[in-house]
Amino acid sequence: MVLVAILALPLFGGAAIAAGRGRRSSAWVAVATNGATLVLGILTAVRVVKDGPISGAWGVLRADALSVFMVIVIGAISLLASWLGIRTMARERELEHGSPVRPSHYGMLVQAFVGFMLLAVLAANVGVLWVAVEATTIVTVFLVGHRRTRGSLEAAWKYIVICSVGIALAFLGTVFVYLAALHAGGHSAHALDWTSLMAHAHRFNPSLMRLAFALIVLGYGTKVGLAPMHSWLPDAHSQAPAPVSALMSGVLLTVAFYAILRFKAVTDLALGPGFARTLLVIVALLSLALAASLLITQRDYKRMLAYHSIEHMGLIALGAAAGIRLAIAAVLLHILGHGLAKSVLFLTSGEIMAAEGTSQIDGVQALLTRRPALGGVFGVGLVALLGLPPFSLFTSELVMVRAEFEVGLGWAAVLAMVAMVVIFIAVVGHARHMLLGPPPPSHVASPPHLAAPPRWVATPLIGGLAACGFIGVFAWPLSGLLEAAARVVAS
Amino acid sequence: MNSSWSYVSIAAVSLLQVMLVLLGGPLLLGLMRKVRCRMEGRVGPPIRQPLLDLRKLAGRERTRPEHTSWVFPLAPVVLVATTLVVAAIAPLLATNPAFGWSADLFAVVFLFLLGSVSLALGALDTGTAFGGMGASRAMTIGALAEPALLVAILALSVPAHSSNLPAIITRSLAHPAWLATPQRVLALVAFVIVIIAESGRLPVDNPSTHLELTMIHEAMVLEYAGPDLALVKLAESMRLVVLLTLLADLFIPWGIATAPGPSHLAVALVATVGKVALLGVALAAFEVTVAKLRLFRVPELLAGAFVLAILAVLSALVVP
Amino acid sequence: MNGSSYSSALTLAAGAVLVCAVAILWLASIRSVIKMVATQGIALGLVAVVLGVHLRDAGLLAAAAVVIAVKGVAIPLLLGRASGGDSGSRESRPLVNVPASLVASAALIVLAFVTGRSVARFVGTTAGALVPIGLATLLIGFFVLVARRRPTFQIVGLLMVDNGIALTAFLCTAGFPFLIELGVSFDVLLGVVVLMVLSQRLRIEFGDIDLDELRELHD
Amino acid sequence: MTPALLVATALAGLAASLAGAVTPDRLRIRVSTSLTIGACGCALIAGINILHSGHPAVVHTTALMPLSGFSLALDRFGALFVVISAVVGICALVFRLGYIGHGLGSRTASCILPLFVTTLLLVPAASNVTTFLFLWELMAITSLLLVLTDHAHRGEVQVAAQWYAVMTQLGAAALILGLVLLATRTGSQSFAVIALRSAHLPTWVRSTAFVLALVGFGSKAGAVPLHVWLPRAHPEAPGPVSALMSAAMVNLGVYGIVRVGMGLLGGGPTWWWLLVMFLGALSAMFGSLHSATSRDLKRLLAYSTTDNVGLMLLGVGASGLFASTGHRALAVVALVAALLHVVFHAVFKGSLFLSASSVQQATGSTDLDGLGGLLQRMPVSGPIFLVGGLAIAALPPFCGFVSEWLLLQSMLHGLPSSDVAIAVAMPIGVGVLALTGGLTAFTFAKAIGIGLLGLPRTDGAERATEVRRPMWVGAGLLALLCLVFGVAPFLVIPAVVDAAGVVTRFHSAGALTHGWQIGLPGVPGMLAPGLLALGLLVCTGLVALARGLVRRSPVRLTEAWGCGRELQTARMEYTATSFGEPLTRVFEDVLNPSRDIDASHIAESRYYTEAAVIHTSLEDAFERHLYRPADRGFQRWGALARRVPNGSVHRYLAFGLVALIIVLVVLA
Repeated sequence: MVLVAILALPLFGGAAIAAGRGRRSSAWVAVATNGATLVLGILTAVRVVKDGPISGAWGVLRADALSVFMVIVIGAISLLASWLGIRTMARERELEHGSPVRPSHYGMLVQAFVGFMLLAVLAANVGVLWVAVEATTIVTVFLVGHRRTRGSLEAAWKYIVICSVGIALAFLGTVFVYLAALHAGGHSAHALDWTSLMAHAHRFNPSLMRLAFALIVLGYGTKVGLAPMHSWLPDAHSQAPAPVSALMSGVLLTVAFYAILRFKAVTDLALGPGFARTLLVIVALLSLALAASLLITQRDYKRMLAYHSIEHMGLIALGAAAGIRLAIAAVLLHILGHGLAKSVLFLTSGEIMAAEGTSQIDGVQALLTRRPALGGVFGVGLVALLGLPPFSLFTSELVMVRAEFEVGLGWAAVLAMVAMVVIFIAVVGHARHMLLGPPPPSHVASPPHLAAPPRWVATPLIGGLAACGFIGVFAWPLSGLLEAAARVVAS
Repeated sequence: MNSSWSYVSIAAVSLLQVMLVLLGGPLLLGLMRKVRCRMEGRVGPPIRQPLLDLRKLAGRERTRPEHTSWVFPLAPVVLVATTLVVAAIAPLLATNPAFGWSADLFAVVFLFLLGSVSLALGALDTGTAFGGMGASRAMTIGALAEPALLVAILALSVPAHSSNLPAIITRSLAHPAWLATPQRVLALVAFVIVIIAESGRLPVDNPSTHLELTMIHEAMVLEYAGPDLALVKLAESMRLVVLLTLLADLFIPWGIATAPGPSHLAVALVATVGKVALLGVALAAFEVTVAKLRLFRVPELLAGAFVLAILAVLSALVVP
Repeated sequence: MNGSSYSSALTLAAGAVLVCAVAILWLASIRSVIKMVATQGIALGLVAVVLGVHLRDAGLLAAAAVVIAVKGVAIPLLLGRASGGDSGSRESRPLVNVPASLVASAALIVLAFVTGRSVARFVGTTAGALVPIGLATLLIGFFVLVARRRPTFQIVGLLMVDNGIALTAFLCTAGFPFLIELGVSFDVLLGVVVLMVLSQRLRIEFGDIDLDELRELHD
Repeated sequence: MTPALLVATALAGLAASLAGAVTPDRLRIRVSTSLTIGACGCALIAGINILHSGHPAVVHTTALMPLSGFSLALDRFGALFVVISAVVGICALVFRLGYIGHGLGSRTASCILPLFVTTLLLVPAASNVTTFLFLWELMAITSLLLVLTDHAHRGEVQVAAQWYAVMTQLGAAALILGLVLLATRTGSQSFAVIALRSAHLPTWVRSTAFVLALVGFGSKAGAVPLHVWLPRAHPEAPGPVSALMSAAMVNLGVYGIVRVGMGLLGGGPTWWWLLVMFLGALSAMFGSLHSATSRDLKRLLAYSTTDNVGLMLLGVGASGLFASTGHRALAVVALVAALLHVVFHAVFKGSLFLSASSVQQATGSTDLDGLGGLLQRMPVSGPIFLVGGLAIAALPPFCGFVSEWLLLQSMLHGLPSSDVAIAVAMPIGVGVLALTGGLTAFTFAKAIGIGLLGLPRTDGAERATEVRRPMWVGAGLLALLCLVFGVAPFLVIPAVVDAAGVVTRFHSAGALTHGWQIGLPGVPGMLAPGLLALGLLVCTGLVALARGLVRRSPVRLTEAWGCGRELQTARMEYTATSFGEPLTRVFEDVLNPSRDIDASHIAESRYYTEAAVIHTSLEDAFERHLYRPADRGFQRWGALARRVPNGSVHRYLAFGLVALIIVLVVLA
């Protein structure tokens, strides 16, 4: 029953926005609902860790440790995104001279987007998972194209075409898994449930499962932004409004990766870890190499953040390839850390875009001196993203490297480390151009109230970074949940 | 050190050494100048002329350029003091002077370095072009001479298993065969080159010239007058005597007193004075025949000395 | 339906789907391509009907009805209306010209049959033997996406990919539980609607756009 | 008790950092600095306790550092470095109380400085791989942010910070790979267990781990190929930060090499240590050569840090070489010499950097060609810089001489040896030591002579006045330590001998006879630095007395001789460039200075020049031949890669189709 409540909350927020016709008060209601989702997620997590998975809504929904962890991730980042969404909606209203149509559309679509992601994560069976992920794609197309500029239209088109093809391939993979499940004696109605899949996995036909998992990785990999079907990601994330790209980059990619993790658990039972490991390593190293090469001469800071997401998804895939329980726990910690840091960075880049008017790196200069608050948060966010202590990305990357060495993937870890150093050099160069240095002579000091964002905008950003730092240093809150979730995947 | 040395005799040796160096220095310079003049067909001033100059200068009035700090007057004092300390503890006359066990060859080199650095600082303090030029050239040559000097010392210390001077001398006295090994000869040549460079003799630097382009040591002491100048000249001569005595003891050690007692000391005194005078004359004769090297040919000379020193050490490896 | 007529009907319907796929590659004008994709949708529905009758599975028949309604009728109508403006225009210079496309489709069909054989042997039923046809349709659809410049053609390509996969699903596992089948086809419908809205906006913004020129967003 | 002190250090550091961020402007500097000094105090007491008692202090908790746990274990070897960092930290922080300017007053700077000092104190105590890497990278990022405090005013701070960030990340990546390789191969994270099990690892694992650790720690210590950030970052960092970086952070690089090379891996084959000696020799010569010919005071000091790190690596290399060929006692002596040089370098480099910052604050610039005459204008900071300069030039009464002497002795007693490696390495080592000793004497004669003495060359130097009291108290404390350790090294040597014994796991008690004279057992002759200092003092007194007795009249001030010219101006003085010019010419092919002259001619005839400007610059050879080409290649690769995704949706879909075909072909 609580699972249905979790799903209902975002939709209720959307309805509130529609009723309030996009006014600020209704937007705060939506933020409150997302906050409630987060709290409910944490309570459910405590319950699930204590007395095991719970199911709801006539067996369609099921929450074990892994999916509850993802609920927490979705809740946290949707809270941040919708909180800053108010700022976008306010700016939207100025542009549209007060007509509430577009802001309310935007608010509803975001809440629907969060709702479908929660459905995807809580789905008990594979078919519902696929439908939910496809639904998120359709909902986000309008969000990507929201700004009605030529660039956002082009980005939306590429996004929908490439992702639909990817998702179709994932459906083909699901069909083959269903076929294998039926032949292994699973009852047709429940054959697609995760529980029955995991139960009968050892009797699945190996060659069919190999083909199925490859298609799943290729299909859902498109949504995760892994190479080779990643090209939509930089365009979509750089053209979408900041809260949407924060949500997409922060959590949609990892929800799709959640699907791959689930299928990896099934495949490991059917074929043993070898096959999934090689496939994920190839895809991960390809994405890392790609992200590293394309970040060197990047000119647009939003695209820079997007390519950074591809790099982190590559790292997560490499961590999952290691497959042992320690690696999966680190992967999950990395998912949460990356989600927080990346969403804060995208939201800040939205503010910078609004303040500076351009998303070109050369267009923004001496940000730290002209807009200390924005520049500071952007700089600290980049520090977190580059995997420097005290933020959680450093700890999780280190543990992943340890796990990879233990499993014999040392050589892959070395290549990943080389890619990370290349990316570090590139991003430090770009950040230097944007943040440091004396303000250009032509600069006229903007009035203080415009320079620093209002306090209610700064608090979620600083709160997000603080949370990312907190989970990086203190093991207490997440350790139990991480262990349980890791046991689900790498039993 | 055998314990037969009583404290009195040890102190006596040190005092005697200090007196030898204080008086011997100017006399040696006088002797060398006399030899040069004789070879150039001139009569030249008497041998004790430098002593008379020092007495004259001591009587003169002390002057100091306007805006120099306390470093300028202190520099000559430190220069003389360092040479005195070396004279006191180094085994010039006997193998067991006061605190002889701490007379380490490396320590001697670093004491001389302290002296030349303080003189360079004194020169720079005057704030004139000459002071700067002299200091720069002296320090460059000092820096380039350092490797040859230390590696030559290494070549000498290796057979004695210690860099302590008395130990080296007693071991070489005990094994005279060592003195003829190629290792010793190469070390000797390196040592001679470095001594010429350190004490500012021809062909590295012409002590008697006042021509801006060529003077090194002379440029640094241009501003000193009266007692300060006396101290500088004294230090210059003392440094030459100490170096030549060390050269003599390390390479032709016979005659050095190894036991207490006035008779040994007398023999040692005569032998040392003879050896040092001989070396002085040889150096003066060499100076007459050679012209001053251009400043930027000196590093090649010192590099040659360094290679010789390295060969000396490596040959110790081949010939045990 | 007894054995032989069932298998021949099934092969006929599946074959029709593949023929329509190849025809789409061959044709150039948008109006004829839309008609062809409509027939493909109907053929797919017929396959589901034949299977449903053979297995006497009510869920499957309902699914077949939904498929025919959505893919056979609704989507082509929408496509016709959406591309009403430039219905006369043709895919004048496709990225890969028609003869090369046909050769490529042949190669893709051979590839599909080679790779589909192991799956077919695993399924074992007569329907299973036709799985390679589904894979072939999928690959040809993907090829249309890659090789055609007009937005409408890309929508058609996407539809062909979906039809290919639906066909494989019907042949392998006699379709999915009805609830999921409904969800899937509803999603496909929504996808096509969104694509059409976008292509209209593209036409408003860029005029008669050739997708390969759409390169404003790059690094 | 000492574990509690370690925790107290960490908590005090965090409290100071919090105070720096929260307290209002007026109180901020005083409160945060005093709290940090408290943290340094706790660490100092803990360090001395452990050095004295020898029982390591262990702190372990799994509440911190998710999935790996946080653990500290301070043994004697680590305690030595904690004590050095604490002493330098206290002096730098006392200096900071008086230090205004350079952006250190801002809220972020006073929040990050305590964090940086705390990491300096805790890195030697870290005892498992994750904690060590966490503290190591935290130290790197905090020092980077501190270097950036003044980025708004000067452009070159940005460039320096970028070099620093990139080089540190390269080092950190190598370090992570090396340590994780060791941890996974021995199956445990804790250093103690790794040390036990590392002996049975295959040789390729040990060698790879050692080389990676050498790269990682070498880049932090500023060893040559990876030193490029040091002469850029240190001059740009604010005064106390550059002192902390040069005097405390650089030591941790050497700490790391010894801890991994000798502690964890327990020594290794000869080629390891020949590589370390080669790096040391290269760093020593390259660093001393560039510091001899550099014009900016802080850049000169930064290059001399590379030079001194080279000497430390020579000592460590010699020690490893002796250990690998079986001479365990000699290995301990060489290691003691190296560690003693670490201690003394921290002391005199700290005082030099602090007094250089005082000079910068008093005159507004550190360009030697613009200074002069500061000894009279800054009566306290001047002598402090003088003492520091003489100490680093290894001149007798000060501490530099003792460690240089001990290094020479440890190399001397390696010969005569039948082992070819030692027989060749030791003479060359002594040659390098001698050349760098000579060049350092030259450098600091230049720095002191041009900087402090003579006439002031710019009005900035002219108007210089003594800096505020806390500044010269901080610097003076370190200068005093230079003299005290120079005269009485027995205060430090026992602790260093025990520390060396702990890390080489060899009973080192008798390795060095130490009381007030230092010598090797069974070897005739020793060094008595105290006696030498006394002798110098007595002789100087006697000579000065003699000069006073001979002529009692007051000293007459005269005009310096100017070949008959009346006016004596500062323009006629030698400058740092001209002082270093003979050396630049001698080492022309190594330094290859670029010298371009552009003259503008008067309109009428080309033979008469109107004005001529000469630009001389001395670029770092490694930068020009190694790093610039790498950067060009990096950019070219980026431009090449950009052409692949050209924006066309068809190309993106084609990627997908190819991938699908590959999957079908390979798997079906």
